[in-house]
Amino acid sequence: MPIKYSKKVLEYFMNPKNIGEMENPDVVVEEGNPVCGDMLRMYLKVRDGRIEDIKFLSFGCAANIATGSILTEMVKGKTLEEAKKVTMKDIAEKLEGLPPIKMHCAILAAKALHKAIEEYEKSKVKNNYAKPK
Amino acid sequence: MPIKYSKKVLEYFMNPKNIGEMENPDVVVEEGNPVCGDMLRMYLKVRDGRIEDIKFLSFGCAANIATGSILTEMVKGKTLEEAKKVTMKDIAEKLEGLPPIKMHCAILAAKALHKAIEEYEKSKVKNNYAKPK
Amino acid sequence: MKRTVYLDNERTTIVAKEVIEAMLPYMNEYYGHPASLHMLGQQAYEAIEQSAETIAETINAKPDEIVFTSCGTEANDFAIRGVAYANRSRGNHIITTKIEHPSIMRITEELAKQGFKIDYLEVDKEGFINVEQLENLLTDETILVSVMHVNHEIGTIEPIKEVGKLLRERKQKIYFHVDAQSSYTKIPIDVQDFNIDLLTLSSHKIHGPKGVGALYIRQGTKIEPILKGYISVQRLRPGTENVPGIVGFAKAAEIAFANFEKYVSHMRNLRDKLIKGIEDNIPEVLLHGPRGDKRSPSNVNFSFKYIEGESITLHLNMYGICVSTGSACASRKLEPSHVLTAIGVPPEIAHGSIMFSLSRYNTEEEINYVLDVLPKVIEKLRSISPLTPESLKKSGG
Amino acid sequence: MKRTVYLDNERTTIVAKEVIEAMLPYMNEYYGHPASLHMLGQQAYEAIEQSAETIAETINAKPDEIVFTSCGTEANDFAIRGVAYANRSRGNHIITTKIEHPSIMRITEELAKQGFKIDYLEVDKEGFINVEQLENLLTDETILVSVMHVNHEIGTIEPIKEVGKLLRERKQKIYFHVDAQSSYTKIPIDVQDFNIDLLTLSSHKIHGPKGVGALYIRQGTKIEPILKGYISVQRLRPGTENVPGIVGFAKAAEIAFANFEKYVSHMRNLRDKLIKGIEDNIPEVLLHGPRGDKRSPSNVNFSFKYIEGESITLHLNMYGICVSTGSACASRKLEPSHVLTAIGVPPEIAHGSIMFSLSRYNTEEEINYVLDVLPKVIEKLRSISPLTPESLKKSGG
Ligand SMILES: Cc1ncc(COP(=O)(O)O)c(C=O)c1O
Ligand SMILES: Cc1ncc(COP(=O)(O)O)c(C=O)c1O
Repeated sequence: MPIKYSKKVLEYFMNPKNIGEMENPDVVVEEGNPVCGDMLRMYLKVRDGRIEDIKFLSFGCAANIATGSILTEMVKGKTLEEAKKVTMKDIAEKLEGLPPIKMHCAILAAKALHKAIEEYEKSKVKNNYAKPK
Repeated sequence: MPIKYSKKVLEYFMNPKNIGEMENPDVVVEEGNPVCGDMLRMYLKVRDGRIEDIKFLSFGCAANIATGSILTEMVKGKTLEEAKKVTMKDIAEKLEGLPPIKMHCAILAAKALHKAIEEYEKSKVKNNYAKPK
Repeated sequence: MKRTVYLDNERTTIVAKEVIEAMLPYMNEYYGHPASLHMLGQQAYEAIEQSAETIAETINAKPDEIVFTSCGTEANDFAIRGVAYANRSRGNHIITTKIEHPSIMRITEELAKQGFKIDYLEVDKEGFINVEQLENLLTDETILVSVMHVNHEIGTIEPIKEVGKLLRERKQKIYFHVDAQSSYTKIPIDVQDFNIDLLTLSSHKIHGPKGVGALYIRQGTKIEPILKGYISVQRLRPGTENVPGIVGFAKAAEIAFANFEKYVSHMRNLRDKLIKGIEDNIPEVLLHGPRGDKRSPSNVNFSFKYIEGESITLHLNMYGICVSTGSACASRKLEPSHVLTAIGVPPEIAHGSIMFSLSRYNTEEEINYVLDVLPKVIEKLRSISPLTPESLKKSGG
Repeated sequence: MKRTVYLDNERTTIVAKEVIEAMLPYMNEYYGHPASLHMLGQQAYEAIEQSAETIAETINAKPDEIVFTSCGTEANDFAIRGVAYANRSRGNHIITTKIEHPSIMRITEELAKQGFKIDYLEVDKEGFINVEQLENLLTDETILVSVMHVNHEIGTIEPIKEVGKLLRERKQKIYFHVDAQSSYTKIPIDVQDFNIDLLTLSSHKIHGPKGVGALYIRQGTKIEPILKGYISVQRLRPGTENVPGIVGFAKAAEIAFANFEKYVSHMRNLRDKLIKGIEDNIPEVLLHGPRGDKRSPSNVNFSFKYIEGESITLHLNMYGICVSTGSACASRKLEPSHVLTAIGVPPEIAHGSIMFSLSRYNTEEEINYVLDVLPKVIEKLRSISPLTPESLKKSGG
């Protein structure tokens, strides 16, 4: 079976959303590895417990770019708690399906998001402890 | 490999020579067996040691009919000694080749002729002994 | 110049005009490799998917149960050896019939050499197997039963549904393979209703192109590929797919099923006209196989006594009439048809057998032409034959 | 509406107009079964004979040394397993290379499971095998050496003639198989001069139809068929022959060889233009495979650093440009091209590889179009990539 993408995937691939670097993000995380052919860098800016801005860069296939795009669209403006609940299944569904062999891209994107939120929360805790003046 | 006949074989098959029954032959012989799918009946009339007339009937394939035709043509008018020398190779050559799987038809025709001559010669010897008055 | 009357449709058929038209774009437009990511590749891939869907529908199967092969012979080999090897640990017993196409017989002979135990079902004078004999032969070691749907020489329609029913009732799984090359598009096939696990189809018998066959493989069947190379996009069958061929095959099936009743009753009418015409006009003939509804609508097979089939075939050929014979003289092994032997026809009569096989393209006028030419040819050959009713009685085996 | 620039000719090619025309009469005129005795059968048979003659002539072989198969994959399987099984009593050692097409690799992997000992020759950075390494690996148990003529991904022309010479000098018979699918009609092949015993060819790579391949088998070669069914008219390969396909294949070969020099130099010019254009206009690219005369005239393969090949392929597809990639993302196994791995390309660079493969139908104008589009696509993808020269140096395997 060759790889057969949904129209939605190809749309997002050709016109990716929220793609690019971000100045002064609260967190930057990377997920995946170029050696494996799939890698995502995610930038996050949080304000009042909500994702104010989210961007990403992608080294990877069409699915990688499309999942990054749709995920960032889905969570932008959401609270961290809401964002945490987004799963790879949600991502795949929003894209009107992913070829089975490409599900790992949805996993990668979800992982990147969860890692970013985690790092953000860790840093906040640290800052909270650091700042008591 | 399918059976591929020369033009000559097909010509003789469609327009067989010396075919039919003979009235008052000197000898009649049969060679082959309908069970095997190939059978020849040969009629011989001899005068002064020469084949005055020769005819045959055929149950068999195109090669069977063609080899019978060409052989009877080849030996008609020949002496018995000359006729005896005709081999299946001569027959096949005259027909511009026979498919390997059909060489047995040339063998069958040659055998029928040799058997007919043999029977004729036997009967003459018998007659010679029988007649001394 | 000379007219052609093609009555050798059991061997192969003309490719339908609409089929050729359907194939062409896959040669010069959507010619990509079905495994390629780009547009031309995707189109080729979708054509394969679509074709599998079309074929599957005609036999009440699912698209991913269809695997395209290069011919029916390969599909038969794949079915039999594929299942035999994959299920060897469960048993080594296979049952088939004495009248299968040689593409099955060569495989069972090969498997016998490898230690499989093969039983061949007897057939009666009309070519029917006996389902009771089958039942008696089943053992705990039986892994596969292969029975053709319609015999390719004498048109006997085998009781496939009863066989399927019998096998369904067994506790252990016995795979059921059916070679449906002579029945497809002529007699309805329902793999669910008939309980068939593997079904062989071939394109060039149904006005599709040569170079394509298909094997239906029921989901969950334990089977091993027999070609071992790299998979392109189909499961179980390696190699770059014959995309235009597959498209043509599906188109051929589509056309045939869209007009199923019309084509079949047309063939059946011609069949009956030809049978009646021969029996009425030529003495000493013998119809092989059953009559009426138990016979394939496209098959007529007669022996013309006292003469030999290759000669008849070549004579008819001179008149533009294309037929086949079961004579030993036309076979590589110089043996008469094993099918005629199995139904008890003596060799000297089998040698005089001629198969006239029809397609939807044949016309009544063509049958009239054959009925005009044939008696003359038979008479001519009989006039030069040494055999007579009496001589045949004398001659022994 | 949108233009198409097809640069995926190593995968498969458009069928030439003249080829289609040559095939058509065998679908609707001389459509008989090649084993049938009548006219339509004989014409089909003669077409097969004639086609074998045409193909044989192009490689300096005899017509009856050509066996038609359903694809190159089947021919490779046939050659390797056929010789391995038939010669097992003499030895169980086979030598091949690390960069063969998967249709060979799957077979040698299968044979390894069955107890054969397989050695895989290393290749250098340009993809060349080392004939000395081959010589050192030969043992008394060696029965078969299989080396491709031209690599299908990076265009390396292997020293086939030297291998043939080496094997000719051995006392014991070691069969020599060459997969010539990427070289046929582009680089001269002489089975006598090169001392080749088995040669794989495929129709759909030379503007012939899909569904046909061929195996040259030197007279006297001990080989076993891998499909076991009933023989139609060809020796060693059962099943009804794909007559129109075979005719088309021969026609395709005929056309290619009638204009060999013209077509090859045309492709070579486009190849060099494309290579130069990419190197001049896009930074951070890496050509895979050798340059100049040691490279196939039709092959161009570059890695574009910091980005991934499937994305490039799909982007180019939006512009109507059809190419292939060696990226893991485009493979069923999610591994980068084994060929690129074998020549030492690190995976993160292999993922960014694109193969542009040419045919005689490509034009200079098309290459200009590609050279216009490609830099934009590469730039766009690089602009959204997290990778940079520095990041790549940091990241490990
Ligand atoms: C009943 C049957 N099975 C199998 C075959 C072989 O199939 P193919 O000609 O497609 O190789 C044929 C046709 O010759 C057939 O009639
Ligand atoms: C070098 C090589 N060998 C074998 C094959 C497989 O041949 P086919 O596509 O005809 O099955 C190909 C083509 O994919 C190839 O490029």
